[in-house]
Amino acid sequence: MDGVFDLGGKQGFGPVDRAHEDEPYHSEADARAYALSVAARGERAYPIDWFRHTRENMVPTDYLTRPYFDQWLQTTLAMAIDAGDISLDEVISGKADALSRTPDPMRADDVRKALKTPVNFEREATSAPAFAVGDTVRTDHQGKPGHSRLPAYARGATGTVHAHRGAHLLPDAGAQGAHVPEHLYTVGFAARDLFPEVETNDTIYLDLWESYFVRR
Amino acid sequence: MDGVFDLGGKQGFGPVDRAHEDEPYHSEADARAYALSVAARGERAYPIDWFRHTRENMVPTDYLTRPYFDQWLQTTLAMAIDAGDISLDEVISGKADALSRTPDPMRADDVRKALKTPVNFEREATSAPAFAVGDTVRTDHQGKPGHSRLPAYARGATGTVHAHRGAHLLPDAGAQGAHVPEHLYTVGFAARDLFPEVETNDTIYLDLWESYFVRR
Amino acid sequence: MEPSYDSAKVAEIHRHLHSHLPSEPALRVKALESLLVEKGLVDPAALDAWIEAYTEEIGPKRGAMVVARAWTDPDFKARLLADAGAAVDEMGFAGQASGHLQAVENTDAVHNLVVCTLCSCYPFAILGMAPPWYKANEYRARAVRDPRGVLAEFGVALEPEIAVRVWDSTAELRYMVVPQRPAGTEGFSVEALAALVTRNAMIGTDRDLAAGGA
Amino acid sequence: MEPSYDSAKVAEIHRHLHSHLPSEPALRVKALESLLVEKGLVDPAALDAWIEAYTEEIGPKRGAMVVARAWTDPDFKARLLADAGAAVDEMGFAGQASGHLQAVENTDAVHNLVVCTLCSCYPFAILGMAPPWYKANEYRARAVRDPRGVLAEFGVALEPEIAVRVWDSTAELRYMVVPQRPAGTEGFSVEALAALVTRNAMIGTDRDLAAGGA
Repeated sequence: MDGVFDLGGKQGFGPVDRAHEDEPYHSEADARAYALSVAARGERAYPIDWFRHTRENMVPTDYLTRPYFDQWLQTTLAMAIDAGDISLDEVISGKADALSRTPDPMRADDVRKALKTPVNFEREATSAPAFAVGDTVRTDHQGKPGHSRLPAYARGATGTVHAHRGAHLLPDAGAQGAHVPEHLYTVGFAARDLFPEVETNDTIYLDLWESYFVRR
Repeated sequence: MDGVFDLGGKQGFGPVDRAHEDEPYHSEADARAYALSVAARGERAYPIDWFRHTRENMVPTDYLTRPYFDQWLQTTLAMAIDAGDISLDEVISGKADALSRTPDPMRADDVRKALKTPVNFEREATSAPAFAVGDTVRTDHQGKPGHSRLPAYARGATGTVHAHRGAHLLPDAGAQGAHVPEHLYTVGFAARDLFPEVETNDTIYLDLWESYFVRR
Repeated sequence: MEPSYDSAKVAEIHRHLHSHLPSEPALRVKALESLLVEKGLVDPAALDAWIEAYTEEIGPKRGAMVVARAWTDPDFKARLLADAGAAVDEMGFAGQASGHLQAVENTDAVHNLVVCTLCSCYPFAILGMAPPWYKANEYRARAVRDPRGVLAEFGVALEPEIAVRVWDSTAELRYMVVPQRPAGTEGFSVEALAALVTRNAMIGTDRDLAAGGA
Repeated sequence: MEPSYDSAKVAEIHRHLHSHLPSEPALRVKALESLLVEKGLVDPAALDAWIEAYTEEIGPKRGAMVVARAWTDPDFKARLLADAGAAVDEMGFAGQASGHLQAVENTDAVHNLVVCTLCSCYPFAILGMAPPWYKANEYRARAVRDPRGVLAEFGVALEPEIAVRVWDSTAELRYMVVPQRPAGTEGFSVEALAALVTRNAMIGTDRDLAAGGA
């Protein structure tokens, strides 16, 4: 999917604003929005890739202007409405339909457990890796129709495999509810091969799945 | 330049809103913003490409949210400040410095003349055209550092020359104050070669300058 | 004075304007009008001339006259399709953005749609002010990627066999669509025919014109 | 119930939410909290647990402890650079987004900078909540294209000979930078060293740590 969320390399943005950088939350509303978003997502069937893709489908100007956790909260809400866990009417009216209470939210103990439990996205490979460290690879010149993780700035670009990370769940499939392991590589691109005005020898590293490359 | 203004093919945008479609201006403010913008630009040294590029350099969220002619007006103002025709202090304070009045604005007669006078951007070619009608051409996979007219959705793409339009002023140079004629072609691209989900046989035509293509 | 041609400089000016100008468009334009007039950068009479031109004189009726003449005068149609800028000049309609006009013709097998994805280029001299939707993010983003979806929203249901040609005007070339003459209009005068031609048909978001008028 | 996995459907839901929810963030979150609690989708005690975890327990002090240990324990450093997820687990810091952690080391010749251009992926378990600038459009847009310009805004003036490596975390791999140990800290305790490590140094927007503390 191509959209305004794909911000890497986009020009016209001004200085970085460092306000509130030393507080975990920059406002009480920010903290509540974060907590609501993660508590409502909890153990439910809202996979991370579907969460990211649902956020990508937000009204573009909302994506670029609304506070970060406010966007998370709206995204969680959109997923809950989509899955039928709450209705749009309930959200608009602000009144829960008493006949349809959701029985089993995440509890404080579940939170404490989640906070100590890293999620593992590596899976057993179902094929041999097509590329090895040191190989030259070229990315596809276009994006994918749905959720995907090849930023526009690195399309049609040539880089070098820096590391093979084993097979990881492909986000493109995850955003469609499927679990598909695919080889994941960290690829280094010369910055001057990505951006026409660059004159340094700097390198940009991206973690990219095998299907994002053109077979040579 | 890569920026939010390059909207072609970006996803996540909703239905087209047809409000006010049958009125020349959708509000009095809209009409005044238009007129102020073109009247202040007038005969002055604000070339069209510099105008477009100055608009592209607007705060990205302003670009996506502010009314169209309001953007023109802000762009004209930014060009006037840049050229020293008015100062930022004057704009912020709302008070003109009496000592620096600009003597010669566009008059109503100039407007009536401009409204009957098409501008010609064709110039004598300084080289033979590299491509002919029917040729297969491939566009550069990246944009240019400054103002340019190869949209992101058509980069690294292969198309067919539909027409050679002669040599026209290159916008990339125009936005830097230079007048450089370059061969201009209308190129047809199969929609399915531009966007991964397309299944139709539709064609997208773009007017592209010779330097936007990779020599094969 | 001369522009700097410095992107970073104008970007910074824009950030200042973003912070300091009134956010509300009507307040903003009012404040700037007073200032620009006081400064001598604009003449109030010129403002009125610009607004009136596109309110009273220049508008899609011009394009409709061009189309109606093309329907009734095969020689003119040939000239229009070969060099639309010269053809509209012939009719006295030369003006803003008509210098490199291209006319593209709908047929039973082809539908044309015009957009400008990089800004909002439009043939002002023959169609007047562009409708707000033409300048909107939604149309600019979607017309090239999902032209049939956009057309459906405008009530144009295209059969799959009809090829869509989208013209994204990235140069100073501007495009107008010559729609098909509706059946049942044999013997209509040029004026009566022109009354059937909608502005949207000349952009391509309308297709089947009605003999009874739009 | 199950997600539809239908992009167009969630996009339409977002448009409804855009139109119907209060625009002001504080009002919006208040309205939604009441509703989600009433509906039984969230437990108020779980909300408090989430907020407190990142206020009290989890934060950049964890990452600083990891860095300080790496400075003083060569075996740990080797394990950290080989498998940072396992190394932080060893210290009891495994948690959100630490499963595929990668540690990248600054040297005299190399400076590392971390960004996520597609969303805002961040190693929560060892750095806590990401600072607002890390999630902002400006940083996401500019860190890959103009890393030296961004670093200069953070007060890091890099000589041209120092190579910049930007890590754009597009997968579930998360990155932390291991900054260089400052001179003059020989004999410092691990705790004293950890107090010198800034959060920004572990993202890469800080480079030269001071022996006297940040």
